[in-house]
Amino acid sequence: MSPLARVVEALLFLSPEPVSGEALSAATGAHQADIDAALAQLRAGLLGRGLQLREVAGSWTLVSAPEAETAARELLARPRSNALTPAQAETLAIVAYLQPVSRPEVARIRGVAAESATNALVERGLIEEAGRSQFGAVLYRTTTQFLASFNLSSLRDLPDVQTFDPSPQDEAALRDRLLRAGEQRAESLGSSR
Amino acid sequence: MSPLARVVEALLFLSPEPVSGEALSAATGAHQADIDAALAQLRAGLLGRGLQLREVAGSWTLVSAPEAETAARELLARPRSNALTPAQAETLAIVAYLQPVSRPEVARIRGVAAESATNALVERGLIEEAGRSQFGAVLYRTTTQFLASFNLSSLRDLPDVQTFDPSPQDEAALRDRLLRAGEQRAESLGSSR
Amino acid sequence: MPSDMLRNLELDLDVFSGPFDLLLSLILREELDLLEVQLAEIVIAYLDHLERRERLNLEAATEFLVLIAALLELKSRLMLPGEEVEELDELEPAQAAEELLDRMLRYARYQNAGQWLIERQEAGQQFLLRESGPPAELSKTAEKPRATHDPQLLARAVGGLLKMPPAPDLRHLRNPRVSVADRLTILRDLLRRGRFDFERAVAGQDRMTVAVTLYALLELYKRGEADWEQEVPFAPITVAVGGNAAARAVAS
Repeated sequence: MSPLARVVEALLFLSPEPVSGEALSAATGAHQADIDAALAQLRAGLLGRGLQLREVAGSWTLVSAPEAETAARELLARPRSNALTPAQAETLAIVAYLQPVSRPEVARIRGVAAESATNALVERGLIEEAGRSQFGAVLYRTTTQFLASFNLSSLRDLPDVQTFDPSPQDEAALRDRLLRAGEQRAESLGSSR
Repeated sequence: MSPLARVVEALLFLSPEPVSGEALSAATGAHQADIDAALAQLRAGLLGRGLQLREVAGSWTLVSAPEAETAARELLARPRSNALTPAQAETLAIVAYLQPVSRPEVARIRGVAAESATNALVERGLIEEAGRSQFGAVLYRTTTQFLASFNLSSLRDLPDVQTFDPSPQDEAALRDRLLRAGEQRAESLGSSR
Repeated sequence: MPSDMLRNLELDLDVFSGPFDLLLSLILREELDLLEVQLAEIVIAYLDHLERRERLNLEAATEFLVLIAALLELKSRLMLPGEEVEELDELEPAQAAEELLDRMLRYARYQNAGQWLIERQEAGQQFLLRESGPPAELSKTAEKPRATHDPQLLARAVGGLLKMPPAPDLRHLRNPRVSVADRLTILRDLLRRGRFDFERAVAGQDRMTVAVTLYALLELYKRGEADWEQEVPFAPITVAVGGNAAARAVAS
């Protein structure tokens, strides 16, 4: 491993937050291209080790390897965080794909108010305010911590949103049910008049 | 490197304190002799890397390699995550122009809770507590570090409020108008639900 | 105020856990959003409670019905904002179904995406970040105060808050046309003619009217003016003059 790769490894170890390529370059006095090469070397050097190199929102950080999770939670008494509730997960998905997005907009898509889900997500550090809409409503976006906790290096890692659309069969079944329900309703209204 | 050595490396990486052999043995379920062998392997594996294994009073820890020290000082002295979030900027502006001001008042003007923004600003040293209001709410004011960060010699140097009406320098008038705008914002949002 | 039994009904809902009367007062003070409360959960909790107590306290049961019906009415008004009902009502059934289908498909997309995020979060938890800061001897020099921000940022931020939002357009809003008083009058008219089928009171009416009429009927039951029966779930509901009707006739 080159001397520069070693210094980069030490810097990522010491820094409490992910470090950008520019910050690494400024701290070491090395050119960006050399930093890139050092990062590639570090990534290769960490294969088969207890640590991994990870990109988060264009910055770099070290994380522990998955096989150490059980022992680490045991040693550090750090339990897994609670799973998202369905309401939180839906709200987070809408913010992730449509950001920046306001709470009334989220409520319109979900069909129910989004207040407590939004607050919980802000509290968990997964979303944050991102300015205001023309009507003065607070807009929300996802945070770097969101990327880190969901093991995404950037928002581009989110799957194409269309992959989540119901299949044509499901859509047809839904359409059928709706139309039938509509007809029944029309009949019962007609007969009761 | 053996699977156990990898887990040990991850544990030492994650732990903020040196870890004893017994604690490593308890967390991994491995015998002391195997832990010793894993530590020896780890020490050898770290030769020529940016991290080193060190024994401190019978416990084990990872430290950065000495050759990274200059770059580390350079990196850590840089102000972290420079930019204020939109929520922080609004909250800081309200405190700067209306100080001393309480959190409920900030929330009323903004139309959303100001808790996490206020806490972040306190943590960044830009605002601080300044006694309590007659209703017992904590009041906030800006700090000298705030003046330095914004290159202001005193609060009198705060720029004129940029709005369609260029004359609101009187603080009481500004407070009034902010509150009125905040109420109207809350109303128009409420009715859009 | 609810009776002791209701006050002490312990609830454990998705968004709230505690006694029923606290839930009520939180909702009335708008500290808890009614839209997020699953009313069915409350009913189930109440039924469990009744089962444990064996004996049915009729007064408390009526009171519960009135309260839960009031909550249902409030919630249904919140869930069916006037404009959208209008919109859907004005559409042909086929168009309305298309519109509804579009909304459901759009929602299904994000529901599935949410499920994906839940799984992703599960997997992401395998990787842990180091949480300890750098050693003290290296961070002593951290965060020197220096001019890093443009003061105009503050002027822009506070100026933005002064902007008055455009006044909301209220033209599409109409007062709710269904009032409990009107429905009470209709029910009392029917009652004067004897027993009747609840369907008759709401024939051809929209859902809002049906809900408000049911609420009015609960009110009559509470005052003892009406009694009602339903043989099995979904069977016709028969309404008849209640035991207290004579008293009311005297009073009026």
